[in-house]
Amino acid sequence: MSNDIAESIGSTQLLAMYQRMVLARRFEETVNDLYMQGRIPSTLHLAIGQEASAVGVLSGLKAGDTVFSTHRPHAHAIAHGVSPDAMMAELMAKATGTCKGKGGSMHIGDFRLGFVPAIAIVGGNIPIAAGAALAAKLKGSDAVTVCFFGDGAANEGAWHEGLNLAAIWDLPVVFVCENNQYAASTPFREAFRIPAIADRAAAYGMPGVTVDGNDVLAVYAAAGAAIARARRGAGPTLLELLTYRLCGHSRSDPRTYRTREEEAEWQQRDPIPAFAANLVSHRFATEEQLAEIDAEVETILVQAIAYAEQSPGPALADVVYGLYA
Amino acid sequence: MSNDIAESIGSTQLLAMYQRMVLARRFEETVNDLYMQGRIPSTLHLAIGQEASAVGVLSGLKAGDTVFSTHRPHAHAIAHGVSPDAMMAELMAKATGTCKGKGGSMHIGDFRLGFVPAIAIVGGNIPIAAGAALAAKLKGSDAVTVCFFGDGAANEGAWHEGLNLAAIWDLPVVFVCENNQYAASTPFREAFRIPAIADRAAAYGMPGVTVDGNDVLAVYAAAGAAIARARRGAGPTLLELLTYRLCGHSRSDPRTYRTREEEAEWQQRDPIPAFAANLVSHRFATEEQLAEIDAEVETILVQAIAYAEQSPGPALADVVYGLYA
Amino acid sequence: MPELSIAEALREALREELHRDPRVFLLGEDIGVPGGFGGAFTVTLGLAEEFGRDRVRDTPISEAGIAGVAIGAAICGMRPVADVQYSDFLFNMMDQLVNQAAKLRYMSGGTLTVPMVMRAPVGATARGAQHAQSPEAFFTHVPGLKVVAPATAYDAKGLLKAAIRDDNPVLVFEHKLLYGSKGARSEKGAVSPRGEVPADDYIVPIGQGIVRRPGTDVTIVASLLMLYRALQAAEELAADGIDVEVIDPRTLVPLDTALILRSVQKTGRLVIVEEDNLTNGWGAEVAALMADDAFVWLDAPIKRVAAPDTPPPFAPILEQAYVPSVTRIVDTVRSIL
Amino acid sequence: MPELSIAEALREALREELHRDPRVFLLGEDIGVPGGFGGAFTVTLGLAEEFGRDRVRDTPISEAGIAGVAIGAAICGMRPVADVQYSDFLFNMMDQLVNQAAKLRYMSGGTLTVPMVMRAPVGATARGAQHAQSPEAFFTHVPGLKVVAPATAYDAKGLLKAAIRDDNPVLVFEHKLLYGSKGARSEKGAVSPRGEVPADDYIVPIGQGIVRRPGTDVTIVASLLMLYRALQAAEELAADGIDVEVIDPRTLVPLDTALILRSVQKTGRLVIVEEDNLTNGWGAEVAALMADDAFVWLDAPIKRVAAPDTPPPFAPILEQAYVPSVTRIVDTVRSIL
Ligand SMILES: Cc1ncc(C[n+]2csc(CCOP(=O)(O)OP(=O)(O)O)c2C)c(N)n1
Ligand SMILES: Cc1ncc(C[n+]2csc(CCOP(=O)(O)OP(=O)(O)O)c2C)c(N)n1
Ligand SMILES: [Mg+2]
Ligand SMILES: [Mg+2]
Repeated sequence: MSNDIAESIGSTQLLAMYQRMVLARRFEETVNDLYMQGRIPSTLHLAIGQEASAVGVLSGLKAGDTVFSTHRPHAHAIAHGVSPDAMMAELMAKATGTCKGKGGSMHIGDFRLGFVPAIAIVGGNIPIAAGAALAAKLKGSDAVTVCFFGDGAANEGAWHEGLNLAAIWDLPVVFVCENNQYAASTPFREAFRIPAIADRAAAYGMPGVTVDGNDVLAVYAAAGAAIARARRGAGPTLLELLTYRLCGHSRSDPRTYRTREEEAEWQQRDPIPAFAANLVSHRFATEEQLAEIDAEVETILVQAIAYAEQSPGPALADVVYGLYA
Repeated sequence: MSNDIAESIGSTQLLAMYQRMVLARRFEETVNDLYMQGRIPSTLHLAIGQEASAVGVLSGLKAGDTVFSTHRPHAHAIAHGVSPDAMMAELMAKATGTCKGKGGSMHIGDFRLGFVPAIAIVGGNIPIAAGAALAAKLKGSDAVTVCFFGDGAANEGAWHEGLNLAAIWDLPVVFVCENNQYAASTPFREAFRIPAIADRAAAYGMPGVTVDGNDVLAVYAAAGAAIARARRGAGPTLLELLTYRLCGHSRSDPRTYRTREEEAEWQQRDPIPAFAANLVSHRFATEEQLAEIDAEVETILVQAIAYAEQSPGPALADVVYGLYA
Repeated sequence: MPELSIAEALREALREELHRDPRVFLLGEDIGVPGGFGGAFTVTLGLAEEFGRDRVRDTPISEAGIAGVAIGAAICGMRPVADVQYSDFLFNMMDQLVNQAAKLRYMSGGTLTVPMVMRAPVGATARGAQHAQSPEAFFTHVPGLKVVAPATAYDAKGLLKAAIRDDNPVLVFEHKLLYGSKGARSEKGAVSPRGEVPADDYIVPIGQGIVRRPGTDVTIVASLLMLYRALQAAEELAADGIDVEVIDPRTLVPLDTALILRSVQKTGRLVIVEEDNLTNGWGAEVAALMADDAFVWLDAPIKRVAAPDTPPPFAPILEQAYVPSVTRIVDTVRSIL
Repeated sequence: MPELSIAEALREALREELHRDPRVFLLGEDIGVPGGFGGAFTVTLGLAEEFGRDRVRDTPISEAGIAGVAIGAAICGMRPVADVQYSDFLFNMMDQLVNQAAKLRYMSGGTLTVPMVMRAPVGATARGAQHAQSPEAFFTHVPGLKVVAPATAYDAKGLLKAAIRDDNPVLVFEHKLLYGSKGARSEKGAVSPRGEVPADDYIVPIGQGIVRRPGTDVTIVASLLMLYRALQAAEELAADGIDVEVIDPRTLVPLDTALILRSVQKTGRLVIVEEDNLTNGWGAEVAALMADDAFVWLDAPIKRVAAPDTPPPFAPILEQAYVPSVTRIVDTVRSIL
């Protein structure tokens, strides 16, 4: 752990970051259980193992900033402070969900917090994020837009168009590639002929940075620099976070396209125990404090499930409601 | 003029190249006149000033290769040996045209010669060219695909997707960017934050080369290397040819978005007189030989006009014919 | 009141809205370059000089980017008006329009709005297969979008203003032969209606059709260029004592179904004219609606006049055979009398 | 004869065509990765192992690229079969399909052919707005494409083979709830018909509909999942002595208009059921055709049963209200008796 960064963040926020990481992890493990029990319908794309990237990036934002996510949005939403109650309700298709039950897992969001309902068309969020950043610029605000996407998204046409527009207009946006080595079953090396996605930034005249996406402080630092750059009007950054999902692509994925050895290697790099150990060894927190947070997270989840289960489902008439403004 | 290249090409082909350049130029000047006289309908995108790139690239192909063009296809087609008669007939909307009058200026082509009817959706030809190259590869042939596009096309999503596919599959295709400094009225520097489009090749792990597109021999050499690379199975190249259209974007363009000084500068770099002077000064040709070619070109054009004008128009019933195979 | 062409009326609408509302801005290819075209059809000419290139923003050739930027800016409080050089290029931004612009509000549980406008010129003008389509029907099938198609200068200004003020994504289809382009930009077959356009602020509400010519024998529904052909056909038929009612829907989504229904109740006969391919055009929807709602009043088969099911051909002679003509409309009306 | 699911029947068609014709190859996202999924719905499972990864070719997430590559390979003599994970992503390749694949032959004066197949799963399965559409109607409006929609295992194999051998671009729409997915991949509400499928070579000709249930009182036209709901509705109505004829068009372009017309001539009543949004669905075209051709035989208004004009909602309870149900079909039929 780079102690300088940790010092600059300070115990209170470090613990808040730890809390969000654990909450994201446990939220997803919990919804996975609920899914297996048939209490959540549809499918789920979990980000287990990728919490450091979500929390590291989003901890550097401030009110008024805008966040774009993907088909794998739970960790982003938790990291950004979206209500676990409303998220759980959405997953359970309740009227009290973040999208009133109209969105589901792939469209989780809370626009009051600047978290745009997640966009599940791979790459589709990229030019929209550029547009959000343009709005800030045109309004003369210093708001920053952060846009998450996976390695797979970087081969979509919309990605190319969006990055170029952001570059030529110096838009205040940070493009965050969570390179978890696979797009569904497709290995990164089969879809790219280059060693790092950040290398593509040069094609737009934009800085590109690759960092260890499982080191929450490294992420925080790199994202912080990119966010600051955007906020001061110096333009966009392409930030590549190397990470790994410690779970299947979606609910029906037996993960037979990758080796158990590879998974075990990455399991060793699980960002949460690593962060916990470092917090303790560098005395930013005690074991007891962390245990307390862990316990608190369980309470939040029990509450979220209760909230969601007690919530009413949408009324049938809601089908045709909420389309046009 | 790099004498080595010229030597390796030899007088006969050098003169053939000169002929194609002059024919392309005079063909376009002629159709422009016909257009002004109302003898050609629709609109025209002329490539006057860009002949060195068309001829330099296409002189390096062999039978069985495939060519993709754009909304500005006349020079490419002439350079590839498409019949001026059939081209003129197409422009005049005759049944004997390259597309039987169904295509028009923007879709000129002759697939029997491997020249795919030009695709006028900017960037739309790129992934299709990758597919043509994939066909060659799957068939085990050594055919090469050449795909032309303008600077503006490099900001289309399809461009990005097509280049990446060609790169990861080592496809035998040469992507030729005719960077004529403008996309319609939009200056290159407003649409890109990078000095050269060839720099984008690195984003795909593909070689990128920028050359003087008005020097037909430099083009020939660079394209030849890229074609050879493709033919031996080593994969695609992004070739950027710096050039300039010495005419408007289309018929109704007053060119007020650029300065007369800039135009004058480029006029001085007109590829045809430069090539002619060099051919003579290096004794690959005599003034008389060139004059003979110039005269021959006029005959070809007179003949093309006559052919086109004497050709019948399409029958009304043709509207519904030729859609499904 | 000044007489304006449609291009001028559109420009006036943009200018007034840019003045009125700082959230409004324009974006598109070649719309504001100094010394440039003012868009492919001059609609934005002079606006960059007046409002600056930040608010009249040239883009690279990146249609998905243009649409995406419009969506993102719209949800974050701006009112973008995007210019598509030819409506054929809408297909390059189709995901952004169909999956994003139209759905973001609904799928977020109504928690955001997407107030954006996409202006797109339609119509065949001897440009061949990729620059001549009239793709309105691809968008009438997309819930969440609104679709307007102004055929007069008055409507052009009023509908564009209404579109800009609407809190939903609105596609404005404009016809190349109605703009009133002049000189080097003029096109064969142009109709270029000029009309009185109030210099002050007004809107034409989205969703209201209009009877362009009252009649009692047959109802014709037609928009854009086809409206003028239908009116001409009505004149020819009037000479034979056939009294045609011509309806301009002006808005295709939401469609003024009530207006069409009232007309068909009166005439008992319906002909729909559209410039695009017959199969699954928006005319099919009008026919389907009336084959249900107006069934008891119908005295004759519902007829559609449309382009045949092929791409637009280049040759002017073929294009003329392709785009519905006055003669075809007249003959079709006669066939159901 | 072996009984197969639709996924198995499609796989058999692909396998046989890959064997038969060296020009055939498959491409798409996640279709051949070793240890992978065999496409989102297992259709290509095992084929990469059998035919190699050159002919069962995984692509990056690049839909325009996939379509473009298919087109380019097709015009140069190959027979690509592309896999679209969800039909919602067809919008990402719309320019390639509408402006290129469908038009290249016509605009070149018929000098080339584009023999390619695009397979795309449709249908709502609680995935929300961007993974649940049934976008057939966007493509029935594109001259130059053919559109098929097999609802049985027999048709799936036969139509896919016909599509691969066709010299034109063919879109094959498959329904997620008809594949026969099992285990972790099974979905609530799946119908998963199994059926006898000849182990040897046969095709189902493109353009031929079929009467799935003969009847005399009302004609229902329905495809894919809606076919099964229509058949169930017919059973319910039969209990009340109402004799419904159910037609499965199987091909939407070219549509077997004659078959539908003959049926309506007999029954005088027509109901069209489709899963997608009402406005400008392909059902509108069927209605419009019959409101013209069958006018004199019609005894009642033509009715359409379709999804309301909104994006697909996520909540299963809303989705059930959204997708046409057996009850809605029954009620609609009763309303015109
Ligand atoms: C345009 C589009 N194509 C395909 C898909 C189907 N799909 C959903 S997630 C996914 C893989 C995405 O990979 P990546 O971008 O690396 O993100 P990750 O899933 O690894 O987080 C695919 C192919 C989609 N949703 N959108
Ligand atoms: C997808 C698409 N967008 C826009 C256009 C309209 N258009 C035709 S040519 C052109 C400029 C192209 O510039 P460039 O690629 O540099 O080629 P050049 O015209 O300079 O040869 C534009 C914008 C188009 N044909 N296709
Ligand atoms: Mg990934
Ligand atoms: Mg250019």
